[in-house]
Amino acid sequence: MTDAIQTRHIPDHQTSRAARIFKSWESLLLAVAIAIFVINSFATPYFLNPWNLSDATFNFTEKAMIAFAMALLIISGEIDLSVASIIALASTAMGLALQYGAGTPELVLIGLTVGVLCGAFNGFFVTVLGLPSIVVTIGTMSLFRGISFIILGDDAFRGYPASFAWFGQGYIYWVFTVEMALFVIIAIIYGVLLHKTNFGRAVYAIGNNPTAALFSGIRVQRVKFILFVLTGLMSGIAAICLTSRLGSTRPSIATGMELEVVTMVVLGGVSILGGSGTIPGVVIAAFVMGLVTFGLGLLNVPGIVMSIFIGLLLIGVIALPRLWAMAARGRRA
Amino acid sequence: MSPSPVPPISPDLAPLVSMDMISKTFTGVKALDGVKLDLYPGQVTALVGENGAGKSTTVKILTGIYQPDGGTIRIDGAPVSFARPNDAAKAGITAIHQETVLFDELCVAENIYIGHAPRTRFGLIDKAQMHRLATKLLAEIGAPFSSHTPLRDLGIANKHLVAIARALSVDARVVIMDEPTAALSHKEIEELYALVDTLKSQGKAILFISHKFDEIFRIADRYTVFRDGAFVGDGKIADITENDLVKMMVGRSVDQIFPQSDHAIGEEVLKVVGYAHPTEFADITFSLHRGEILGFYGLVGAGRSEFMQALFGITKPSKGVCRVNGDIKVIRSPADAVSNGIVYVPEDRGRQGAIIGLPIFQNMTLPSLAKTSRHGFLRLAEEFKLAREYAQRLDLRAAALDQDVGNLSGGNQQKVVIAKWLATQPQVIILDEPTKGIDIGSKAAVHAFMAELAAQGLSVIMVSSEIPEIIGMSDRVIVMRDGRIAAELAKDDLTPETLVRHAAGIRSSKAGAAA
Amino acid sequence: MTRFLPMRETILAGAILVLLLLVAARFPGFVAPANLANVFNDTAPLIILALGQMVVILTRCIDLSVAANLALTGMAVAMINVAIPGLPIGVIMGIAILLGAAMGAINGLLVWKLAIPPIVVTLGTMTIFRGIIFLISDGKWVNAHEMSSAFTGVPRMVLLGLPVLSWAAIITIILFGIMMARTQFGRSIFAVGGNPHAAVYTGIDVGKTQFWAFVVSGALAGLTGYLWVSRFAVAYVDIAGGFELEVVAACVIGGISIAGGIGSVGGAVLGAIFLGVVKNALPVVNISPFWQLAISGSAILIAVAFNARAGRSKGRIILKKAETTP
Amino acid sequence: QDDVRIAIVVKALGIGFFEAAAEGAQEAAAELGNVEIIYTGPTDTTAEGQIEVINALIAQQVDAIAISANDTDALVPALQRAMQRGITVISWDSGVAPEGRQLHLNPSSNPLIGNMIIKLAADHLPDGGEVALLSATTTSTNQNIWIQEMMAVMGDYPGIEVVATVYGDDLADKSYREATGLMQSYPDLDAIIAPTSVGIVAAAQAVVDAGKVGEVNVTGLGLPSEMAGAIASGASQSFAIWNPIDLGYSATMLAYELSQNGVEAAPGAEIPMGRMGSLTLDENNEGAMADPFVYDASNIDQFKSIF
Ligand SMILES: Nc1ncnc2c1ncn2[C@@H]1O[C@H](COP(=O)(O)OP(=O)(O)OP(=O)(O)O)[C@@H](O)[C@H]1O
Ligand SMILES: Nc1ncnc2c1ncn2[C@@H]1O[C@H](COP(=O)(O)OP(=O)(O)OP(=O)(O)O)[C@@H](O)[C@H]1O
Ligand SMILES: [Mg+2]
Ligand SMILES: [Mg+2]
Repeated sequence: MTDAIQTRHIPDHQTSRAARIFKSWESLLLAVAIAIFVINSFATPYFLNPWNLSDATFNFTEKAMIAFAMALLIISGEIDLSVASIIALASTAMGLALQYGAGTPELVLIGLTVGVLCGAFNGFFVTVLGLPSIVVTIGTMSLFRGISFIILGDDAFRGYPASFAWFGQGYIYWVFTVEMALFVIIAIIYGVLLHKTNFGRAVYAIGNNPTAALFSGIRVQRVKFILFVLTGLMSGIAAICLTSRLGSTRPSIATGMELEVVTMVVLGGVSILGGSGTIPGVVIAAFVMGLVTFGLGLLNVPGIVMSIFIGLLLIGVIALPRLWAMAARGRRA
Repeated sequence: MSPSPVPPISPDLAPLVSMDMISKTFTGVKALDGVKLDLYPGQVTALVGENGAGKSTTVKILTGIYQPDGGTIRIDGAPVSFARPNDAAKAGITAIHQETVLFDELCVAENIYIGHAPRTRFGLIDKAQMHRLATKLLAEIGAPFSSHTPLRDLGIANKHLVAIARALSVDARVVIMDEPTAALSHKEIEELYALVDTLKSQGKAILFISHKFDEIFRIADRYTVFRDGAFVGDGKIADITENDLVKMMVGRSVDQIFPQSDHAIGEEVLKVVGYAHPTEFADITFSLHRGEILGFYGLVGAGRSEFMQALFGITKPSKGVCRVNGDIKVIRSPADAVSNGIVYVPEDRGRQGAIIGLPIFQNMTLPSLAKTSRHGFLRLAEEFKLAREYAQRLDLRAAALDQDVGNLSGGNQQKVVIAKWLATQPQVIILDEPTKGIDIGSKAAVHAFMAELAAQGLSVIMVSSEIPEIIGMSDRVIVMRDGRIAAELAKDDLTPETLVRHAAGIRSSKAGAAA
Repeated sequence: MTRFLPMRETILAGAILVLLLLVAARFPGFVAPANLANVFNDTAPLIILALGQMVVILTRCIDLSVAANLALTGMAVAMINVAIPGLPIGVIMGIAILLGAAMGAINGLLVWKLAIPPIVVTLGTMTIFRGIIFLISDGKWVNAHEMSSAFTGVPRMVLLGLPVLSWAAIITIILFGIMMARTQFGRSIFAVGGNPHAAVYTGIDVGKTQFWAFVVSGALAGLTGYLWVSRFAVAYVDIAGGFELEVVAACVIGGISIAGGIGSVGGAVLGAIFLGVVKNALPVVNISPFWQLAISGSAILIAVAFNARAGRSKGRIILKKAETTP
Repeated sequence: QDDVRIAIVVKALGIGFFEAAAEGAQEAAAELGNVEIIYTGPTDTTAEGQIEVINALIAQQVDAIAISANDTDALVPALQRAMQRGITVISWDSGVAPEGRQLHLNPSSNPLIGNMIIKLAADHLPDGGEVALLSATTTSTNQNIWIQEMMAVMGDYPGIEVVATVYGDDLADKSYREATGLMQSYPDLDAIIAPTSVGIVAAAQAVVDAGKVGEVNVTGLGLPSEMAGAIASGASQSFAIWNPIDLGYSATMLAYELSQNGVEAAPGAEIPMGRMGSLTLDENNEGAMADPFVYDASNIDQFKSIF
């Protein structure tokens, strides 16, 4: 019966590996990053100085730590707009603990715990109650920072121990900061998690079709919950770094950071609709944003004007290839 | 035997629509390659072809959703081009598409008239008039619901009626039906046939797409055959036999006899006792044996899928016990089901089956990752190996294994979904309408494959609304009606009448009365 | 369709009433008609923007650039007013609406022609618009004393007992009521959001509908830009900073589904009023300012959780059918 | 010889007060001859924004940074790094904790300002009354200090009661709403004291809109150019401010002295600041520039076009 059917050979890949890499978003972004680096080196004499470049990394390391977790969350089809508020709450909790005599290890533990709890809180609303994450996190964005305001009011927590300063102000070796090391380690962990593990595959499957993923035996809600917790955890780590770097806590800490994190993730080629994106893309995007803001900063361009560049970059890197393709199609027709 | 010669077209009729040398390429895939299709007034033309032959693509071109890369479309002999769906509608072409394409949040009348609602003097939508017209239209097709009903409150079959009403609401000259009976029950199918006859008598040209040959020979006047995006032949139904048509379509002869099920039936593998759900089903008790094919028959909406999804851990039953190999198992999630060797190939392939956006091989290995990976880390080589093996076993047609599964035709997507479950090497496989929308060649392959699986000792639950399939394949059949088991029939008791009787709740003919 | 005030809107209206009663218990003056009119007036910009945002969200998009659009238009008309003090306010309003619509059209074009996800487009244009304000104003403020008295006077001019600002909101509500229920565009918006795939098949151009939704949202943002700047009598880079989230929150509280296709004019208006009441009540009932943020955050969460419960579908209920047909 | 680069870092760009200060800095630069002023700051009043600006300035190896801080403490590590790399750091207007700067220039002495703002209100309330405070953000250093100082002298103003303190975050709309809320919650309110140039303008507008001109007097610290309308409408009887041009001028002069002339900032030191005389440092290395100046209907026209 069936032996009449001639089995056809199906190749593994449509195109060669080189072609795939060449055509990828990451290559485009890398070209942009290199261009910006070169332009910066010519535009200002202060750019190519190791210490200055080291300082420049502070412009993106903390945001990028969160961006890695956020990338996974966005790939899975969710989003967390409360990350900056989690930083505020975690930082406030650390400051509060400080008043009761907590030392550096306890502070770190508290920062991480609060981050995880906030992430779990978001995750609960999204996965257990089934509410859309963009809405939930717009709510918790106010709630978490609101709690900080209730605790701190117009006061500030200061006087963090000297050993605590290591996280945000310390150097591992020469110009390499502790934050940079954390950035590299976290990037590698998330890169492996997303691209090399079953968990990462599940994240992609969920992002493309959550129903079918569920029907394929993936524990969709559990995976999403874990992603929210991870995002919370990363916000906790960022809170430790930022608090250490500022040496004090105010409820207004990290205001507006959530949008920069999301921008970084999207610039990194992660589809905001879920289902696609890579960690290397986000790493390069972090550098692009860091280089642009630092380069313009050296030229004393006001932050708001820098944000025009970031906004144009965000739209431009997506729009230009499409315009190009449209033009090419127009020429052929 | 070679395909029968193409019969000459009768000279007395000029085609109303005539497509010629139409081509369409999607990124890399040549969906249509210079095809031709003629539709005649007052006649039903059946368009047949395997999955992916390009039937739906042709429909989309004819309705202005896609624009062809080349070729001409003529209406009454004059060339036309449709830049957007409205152009086709203005030319009098309307379609009932393969997927129901309606709006859950709008009411029935709005669904029928969206885009061409009657207006008041001020250019605003005239709601009263719209409902009047809709009510009249619904009465004509015998729809049992009001024009005010929100669409989301309708069942799938009734939604189809709305789609039909919508197609009729424009005074069209050409009506296209892309697999219109796939989701309809017996009775509704008959009503649809009657409707087609009415349309014919009004002189409309009808394009009818179906994989069911009995249906084609029942209502079509003419046929056109596509194979792999190319035109193969056309002619009058009266001039061709079913076997020859199949041969034209597949390019070889297909044995339509169901495979002999001479597999041995072994010990009990699965036992379900008293499964119930607050609103969807109740008192479901049955057992399943090794190597058995258990058919689940019922009218559309009988609740078979709901029960199967509960068994698979998607929804939670309120009561009931499930034993696998004699041990009580609590199945709370599909992951639990899979680890107990129970897998489910869903009915709604696009939403629940294939993960569009992921490559074919990743779709196939998704539930088997535990096997292909090591300590939770992926091993791509193992994945490709597994995917290659099952692609071959199911005769998948694809350009490459890392191609997006969304670029496959419906039938091939179904193969990927079945492959993904077979790769887990389950004990029990539940196939929910496994051949719905699948072409006759692949259908035979699926049937053969099912028999092969059963012979290898796999237990199969097959949910199907197709009587020949149920009778041909099953060792035993459970008939469901309104969420409950209506009857359990042994292979020897299977006749179309008994099945329909139990499914529709008609008491035995001797007792006489209908419920 | 002749449906009663739907479930969700009724619940929300009830919640607003309860809230008013609670505030009245501590501060009876709050529910005096005059004060309620004040609260409505204060909420008017939010209502107008929420209606625009509703249209966008219904088509499965989101417009995060409304506040930036508002600020840019506001700055532009303020600067025009400074440069040409004699320009009639009607013309100023026209310019504001056109300018806002033009910015909406930019968003719309990027979404329509280039198929860039709306959240990305508007995240980008949000920062770009703000940046442009800085560029055109050189970062300087336009202050009350520089504006003409007609410019600052119009929104507070009282007609039939209500300020023009309130009337602007009321007229927008009425126009939107008609537009959503009785025009092809309005119904297309629901269709596009409810099932974009099906919309294509019914001859509705999804991208174009989304484009017009952005234009509508932009035009309203432009109008609000003038109203805002003239009401607070100041224009600078940061006005209405972060207001876009409040607008989205109003829509979400009002039951507009963020996934598109579901929502109503009544819902959006009530959602905005709910937030407006909360915001105006907190300082009045003398709750410490430090509690405000947490309370409005909780209110959003509660309202949304509640909404989702009320809107959850009941399933198909096969068994019920069995009982009625024995 | 290369120009001496002095960075004037402000809380946020675009605020009239700081624009005027920048003018003063340019005046000082012109006077000194070889000075280049870098006028910069974030666009919103955040510490993080200022840190990024400071990092960029460190990288450019500017000679001195004179900053009006958004946060007393958060900027300390960044400014300490600047000092380690040999950059002179002073704060002005809104201060940084002592370990983060070499000296701080107060526009005026804090007790004087605290007393001034309540006195402005009390002068028009001979029979006592209710007053409320509309401040900037909850974290604004200088506003908080002035309010503290004001509370300390409340005993001198019997019959005057402070009924509430609210925060407008230096946003016009929020300040407006807070002011409106104050008038609703306290129907007998007699005065709103807004020790911030954004808040005072918004409060005046709110009073006009509520039709309470003559009932509620708005006072505090504001710029003549921005308050001219409020004085004219009667919403504000009087307000005070120091001259921001002088402040920017002085800050630049001080930065120059420290950076170029080897002047040591130490308690008791007296540092010259051009036409503004000299600054005497207290035990915290802080000093006050001059007394605030009161503006009312009699003199507003003379100043409104200046700053
Ligand atoms: N949007 C698309 N993008 C890429 N390829 C497509 C697209 N639509 C169809 N195809 C491809 O075009 C070919 C024809 O598909 P079409 O849907 O017309 O087949 P069909 O004859 O309707 O099949 P079925 O019987 O399964 O419905 C298939 O190979 C399919 O994979
Ligand atoms: N009202 C509806 N709207 C959209 N899809 C529906 C609707 N009702 C059912 N479906 C879907 O259509 C498919 C067929 O549904 P059906 O009516 O057959 O119900 P069922 O419970 O699967 O019954 P059975 O499998 O016994 O026929 C299912 O996948 C179901 O999820
Ligand atoms: Mg098809
Ligand atoms: Mg079914």
